[in-house]
Amino acid sequence: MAAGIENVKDYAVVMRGITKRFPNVVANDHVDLFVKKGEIHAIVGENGAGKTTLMNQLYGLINPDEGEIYINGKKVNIKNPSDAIKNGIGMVHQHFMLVSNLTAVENIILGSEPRKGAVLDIKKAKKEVKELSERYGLYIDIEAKIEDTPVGMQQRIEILKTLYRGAEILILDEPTAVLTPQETEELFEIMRKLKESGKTIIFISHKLNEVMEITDTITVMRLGKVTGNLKTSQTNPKEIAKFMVGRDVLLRVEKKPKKPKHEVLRVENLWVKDNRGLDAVKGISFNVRAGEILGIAGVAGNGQTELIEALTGLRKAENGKVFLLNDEVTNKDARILREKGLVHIPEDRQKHGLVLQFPGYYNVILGRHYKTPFCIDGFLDMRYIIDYSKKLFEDFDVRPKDPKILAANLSGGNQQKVILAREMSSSPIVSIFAQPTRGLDIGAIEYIHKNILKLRDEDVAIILVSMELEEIFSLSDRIIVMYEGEIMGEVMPEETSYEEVGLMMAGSKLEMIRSGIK
Amino acid sequence: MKKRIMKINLSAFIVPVMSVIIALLIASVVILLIGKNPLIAYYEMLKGAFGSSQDFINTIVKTTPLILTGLAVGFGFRAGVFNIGAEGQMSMGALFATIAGMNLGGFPPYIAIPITILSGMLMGALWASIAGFLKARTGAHEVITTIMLNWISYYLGNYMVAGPLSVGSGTPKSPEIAASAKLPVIIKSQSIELTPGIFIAILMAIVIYVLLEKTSTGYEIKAVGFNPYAAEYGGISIAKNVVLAMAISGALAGLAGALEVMGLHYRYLGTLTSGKGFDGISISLIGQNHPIGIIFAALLIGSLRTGSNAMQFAGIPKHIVMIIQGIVIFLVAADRIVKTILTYRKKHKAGVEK
Amino acid sequence: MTWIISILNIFTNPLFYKITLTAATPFIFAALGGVFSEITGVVNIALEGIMLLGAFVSIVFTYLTGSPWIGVLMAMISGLGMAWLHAWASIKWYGNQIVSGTALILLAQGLTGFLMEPIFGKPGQTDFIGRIKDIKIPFVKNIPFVGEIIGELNPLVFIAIGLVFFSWWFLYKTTMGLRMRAVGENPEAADTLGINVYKIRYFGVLMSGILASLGGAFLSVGELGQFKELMTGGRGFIALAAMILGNWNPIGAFWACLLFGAAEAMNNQLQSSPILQISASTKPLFNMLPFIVTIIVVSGFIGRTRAPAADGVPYIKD
Amino acid sequence: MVTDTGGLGDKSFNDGTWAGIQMAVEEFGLEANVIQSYEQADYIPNLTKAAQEADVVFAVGFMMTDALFKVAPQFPGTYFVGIDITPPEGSEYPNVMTFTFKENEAAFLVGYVAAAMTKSNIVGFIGGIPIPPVERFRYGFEAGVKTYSELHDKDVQILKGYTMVFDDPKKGKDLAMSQFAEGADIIFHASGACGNGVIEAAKEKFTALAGTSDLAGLIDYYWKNGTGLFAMGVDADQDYLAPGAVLASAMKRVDMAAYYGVRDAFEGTFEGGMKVLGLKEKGVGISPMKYTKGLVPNSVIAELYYIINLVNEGILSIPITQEELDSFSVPEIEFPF
Ligand SMILES: Nc1ncnc2c1ncn2[C@@H]1O[C@H](COP(=O)(O)OP(=O)(O)OP(=O)(O)O)[C@@H](O)[C@H]1O
Ligand SMILES: Nc1ncnc2c1ncn2[C@@H]1O[C@H](COP(=O)(O)OP(=O)(O)OP(=O)(O)O)[C@@H](O)[C@H]1O
Ligand SMILES: [Mg+2]
Ligand SMILES: [Mg+2]
Repeated sequence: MAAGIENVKDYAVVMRGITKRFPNVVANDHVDLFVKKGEIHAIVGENGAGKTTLMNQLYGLINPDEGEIYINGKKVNIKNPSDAIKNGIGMVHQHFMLVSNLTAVENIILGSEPRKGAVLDIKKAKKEVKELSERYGLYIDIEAKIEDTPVGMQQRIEILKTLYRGAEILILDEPTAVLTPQETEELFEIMRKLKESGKTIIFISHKLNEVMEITDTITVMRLGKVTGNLKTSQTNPKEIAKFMVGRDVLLRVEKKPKKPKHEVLRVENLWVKDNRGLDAVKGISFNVRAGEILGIAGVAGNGQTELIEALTGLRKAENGKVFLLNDEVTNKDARILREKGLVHIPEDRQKHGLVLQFPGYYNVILGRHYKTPFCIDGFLDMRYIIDYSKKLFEDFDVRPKDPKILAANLSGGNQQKVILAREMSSSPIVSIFAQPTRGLDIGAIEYIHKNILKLRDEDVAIILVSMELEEIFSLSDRIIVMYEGEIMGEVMPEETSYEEVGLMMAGSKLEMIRSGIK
Repeated sequence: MKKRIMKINLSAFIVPVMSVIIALLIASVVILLIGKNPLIAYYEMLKGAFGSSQDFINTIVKTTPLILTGLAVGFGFRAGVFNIGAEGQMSMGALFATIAGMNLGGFPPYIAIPITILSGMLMGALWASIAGFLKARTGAHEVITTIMLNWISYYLGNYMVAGPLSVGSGTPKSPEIAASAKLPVIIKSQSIELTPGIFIAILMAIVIYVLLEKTSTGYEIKAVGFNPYAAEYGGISIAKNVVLAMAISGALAGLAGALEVMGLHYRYLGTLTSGKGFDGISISLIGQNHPIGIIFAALLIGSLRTGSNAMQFAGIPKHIVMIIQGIVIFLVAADRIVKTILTYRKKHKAGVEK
Repeated sequence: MTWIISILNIFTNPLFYKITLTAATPFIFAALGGVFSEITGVVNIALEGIMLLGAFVSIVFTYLTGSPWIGVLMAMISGLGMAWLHAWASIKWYGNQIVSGTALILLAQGLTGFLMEPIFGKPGQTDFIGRIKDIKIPFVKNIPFVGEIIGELNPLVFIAIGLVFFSWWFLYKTTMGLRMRAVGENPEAADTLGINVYKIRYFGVLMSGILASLGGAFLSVGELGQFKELMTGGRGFIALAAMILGNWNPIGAFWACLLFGAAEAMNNQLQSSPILQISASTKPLFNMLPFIVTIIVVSGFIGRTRAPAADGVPYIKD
Repeated sequence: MVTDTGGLGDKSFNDGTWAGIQMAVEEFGLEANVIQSYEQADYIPNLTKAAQEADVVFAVGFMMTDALFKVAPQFPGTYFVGIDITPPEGSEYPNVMTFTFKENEAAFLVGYVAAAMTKSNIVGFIGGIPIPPVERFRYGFEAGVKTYSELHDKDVQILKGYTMVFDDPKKGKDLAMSQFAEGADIIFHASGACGNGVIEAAKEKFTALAGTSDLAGLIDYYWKNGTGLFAMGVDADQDYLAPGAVLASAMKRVDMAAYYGVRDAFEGTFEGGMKVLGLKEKGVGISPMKYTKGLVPNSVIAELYYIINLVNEGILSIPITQEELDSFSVPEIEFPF
């Protein structure tokens, strides 16, 4: 650690003794960070360890209570993002900072617009952005509005935003959390290119294999403090995980052999349209049995979301049938499906999964709020609800354990646990998990994976939709792959490979792959 | 936990009270400028609002509809809809309560009164449901539709009393409602009468509180208001709850209209609402959308209004009260001016303790 | 049949379009004001109050100086003042924008009523103080149909139409406009790019004050030459609805205002039609026409409109 | 005096009553005070307050009818005067004197003038809310137009419209513009403050036509071209609001009524009951047409006086309801000149 102190000039970024206190927590406690010029530097740590907080201070979004920052050896005072931009710092935020009704190019130039007088010189802007995007291979549709742009492209737009401002130091806060493996690979290509052109990159991720693949050095944080400075070439995921969590972590879950039973859910020739009225699911059929995990792999935007919404009563199926224990439930509404034992851990936990302005105890009864024992003759039994939710918070290790806290004030991982607690405790028959571990730290992932397997062992039929191939492979008993609304093939995890599934995700049918035609 | 509740309530009171004090200070400058003595003016105002039993009754009579329109708007806010149409719903409620009340002469009060009340509530609910239905069905913004419905009810109401329903040669008014549909007078001082209307209003505040906090219906309405996506995911129908919320909101406004008819005017008049629906907006927000807070907010505005009439005897024009009311509400909007000072210390302390 | 003929008569009468324009003008000013404010994320329900004060102030200064244009200028300053109050409460102090707006309406109603006596020596309404003269456009005036519509109009009508296009250009073609739209949609994102969210919002709200006050000035010194208490008669709220109907876009709002103005003109023309045999007692019902038309349009044709995502949400930075 | 919600400054019955009271107060050396009402629900409290403080209480405006007859019996020692108020049928209150007006008689006169003066043979009527006083103005106006038309073989059409409000001048102006657009050249209004807009519309149109706005210019234009565009005022003498563009006003002398009220109370001759003031009592009438008299042919003026006489003598009765208007047939009037 002391290594850099004499020679701050070698470092693109030096943060020293950074302390930031929030009302309830010391988010950064005398944190030191040293990032060499031209390297890719990882910051890892559990949810809430203080990574984002640290970077927000580097970018001037919040100001430290104590500590100093040096950029390229010069002490700087970064009060706001403008200062950071002036110092050549660019940040891609954990939650994208894009204006959804503006176009890509408008988002990129916003705040540093080329102009003629007061007028926006949009021609020049487009030209500049095009050049920039070609130089780094960051291909985007510059005229498209963000709301019509897939996440992978949004990510590239975010990076272009920083490059457009001439950033030499790029902060990427969990950039891969929402990306598919392919997109992640593309991102890494770009990062390598940026590194070659001399840029410095700070990379935050919960995925240790990514950290191993792309970075040069690693800073590990835990509870607001730095617990380790590692050279990537001299460490391994197990060691990093231990620095992060303070104990040994299972990086791969133990899975009992499968014992699937009767068929629970059957989907026949299902057709679903997306928000724009285009066919998103095109005649899909499959089934799931009790005690089985069916993994659905696929690049985001290939109809998985629409499929799940149709299965859970949130979207109308245009055609086809869905059977639950041999009862037809096509286009039944969410309440009826829930009553029949279907539960759903939604993809977007804050939009669908929780009423953020409700306290925990209200959130854990969502969907069953009108039923005994929570509600008797239309009146909520508050005492019962609170006791019940306390127990649930205890059982599912939601932190803090107080169910009176608003859901909005829980961290992402704990929000996910609240949803999990609610859905798992309602004795499901079918359980649909959509991206259940997105953005969560390894400890939380471990916990959720264990619970999914526990459900399976309780003979629940499970559908798992995930973009993480690793997650799909380690949990699923069967895998189907979706591409442009169709199923490319069905495989057993032990009989296939990442390559094969990857090819299907890219649009090749299984028969074709196996028969050697690509 | 107990401590926290106390604190919250205290600060909820502090802001309006401070706002009133500041507003009175600012207004006193204005009063001085027209060469009057603000102390005398305020004394008259206070006396006018609470000085005698008659004044006090007047204040209560004025407060009653304000509680209900405040509840109406506040309930809408809790459900995520901005019901700017309480004015029209109140008017339609009054109109239909009148029509019912006119025709109930043959029935005893214990039948006539509830039916009249219910007709008012029902009509208010129906009128508001138009906006709720259009929002749920076509996505039409409720601010547009309720503003438009306000105007339609205005024209319809005035048309009715000038045309089909009009009686007498002088006044644009409907006939009186039947005696059995009038609310009984519980206190009478000369021609100033107090009816149980206020109790109905307070009762409704409690009913709304219970509905919102203790029932699954309230749970659903709030869930839809906060996050319609999550509500839908939880098997709660957005459309049904939007319509229901508008209907309940409208029923409250309609009740305000019905009570004005049954306890005060005994007939429909085109001008009967005179902005009370709009007052409901500020009252609900001063009362922090909380049914009990709304009662006090309504009392505040109600007493300012009664006081202002008396203040005219001290030669102060009625407009000064609108100015005072404007400043009070403005300061309640910008409540952080008061709150920041209070919470800044608290925050600081908490931060250090941790 | 007489109905069809008389409606056709109305549409072929150039004066119908002229009345449409003058009826729409106050809404146009105020709705543009609403757009400027809300596009940056601040709900401005105070339009009604700003208009009323604008109407009053422009008459006061016309009375004092004899020049209605000075009146208009002062009205704009008064609008700026009101808007500043709204901005101060809702941006600086994170106030509830709806409450602040309703407060300002009351304040405007109280102030204008209160100041009548001291300034004009009598309450209620002023005498005719004077108004802006209509302007004749030399050649246009002689074009048959068109000339009768726009050949001779109050200059404020032209200013209103000009401002529609200016606003569109400003919001969609300038850097400031881009920033305003960004701030109304995602203030955090704008903030991370070094844009001062507060300044932009102040600008939007202050502009809305200037614009809405012109709507008031149009009513008093533009159309009537006098002030009457509460003379805006709820037009600010209708403008608010027009802004939403127009999907928070200047051009959209313009069409919405024209629609409303046309429906109002239609109401007047139908009531005044010499060939329609309608008994006097049912004529009052025609006044509902603009409002019914609006409801039908919003629910039948327009449907869901989309507010700027951060509209009404104070931006709190810690 | 307690005003209705219109309040002082309405240039109508509130102002008129106040002026009458002032006149009496000065003459008899008394003191007067006014309470303006904020809304309908204020009437009872305000009248009660006033009764507690004053010897004579004025309730102004038909809106206060109910309130007045609720409060008055509580204060038998106080005199109440109701302006534009009709007592409930069959009631007797010895301490309440009410005044109403035969608006139809005043309107008849302006209707007669309008029909005489129109060149387009279309005249307009703009009402506020069609409440009885407004409608009485319309009945009289229509009858007046019809009478002149039949006596002089003119075919005059009447456009009728309502603003449905009393306090929105812009609405009045827009409606007037529509009537002008449909060919009317004289518009009579009974629409409170909306009428300001009607008058402004006439002024604007006439000014545009004549190319000048001053009185002399307008009159010159009329003489030269034989046409003009006019409004007709209501309640008070509104001719001065736009000299030359307001042809005449149908007046309602609330000030006289208020004056009588105070005088009777002061002199101890106060008598409860309803007083209906018409042409005969000089409670209503046509304005002296200070600016436009020169435009109206002498013959028309003479006929007007003859008609007033007929009304005063009870020979001519002017419709006061829709039914009377529908069955109104123009009497054979032989002018002696
Ligand atoms: N604005 C805030 N107010 C209060 N506490 C905050 C705020 N922002 C962050 N915190 C707290 O500071 C701590 C650090 O949060 P931070 O977001 O930096 O974690 P992180 O390491 O980025 O976690 P993750 O991996 O989940 O992104 C957390 O305990 C969080 O609850
Ligand atoms: N305004 C606030 N006031 C108090 N606490 C806050 C506030 N905003 C955030 N927090 C705290 O911040 C945390 C949530 O922040 P954040 O979503 O960054 O958590 P996280 O650990 O980073 O979760 P994620 O898994 O989504 O990355 C919670 O612990 C919450 O208590
Ligand atoms: Mg986080
Ligand atoms: Mg983070």
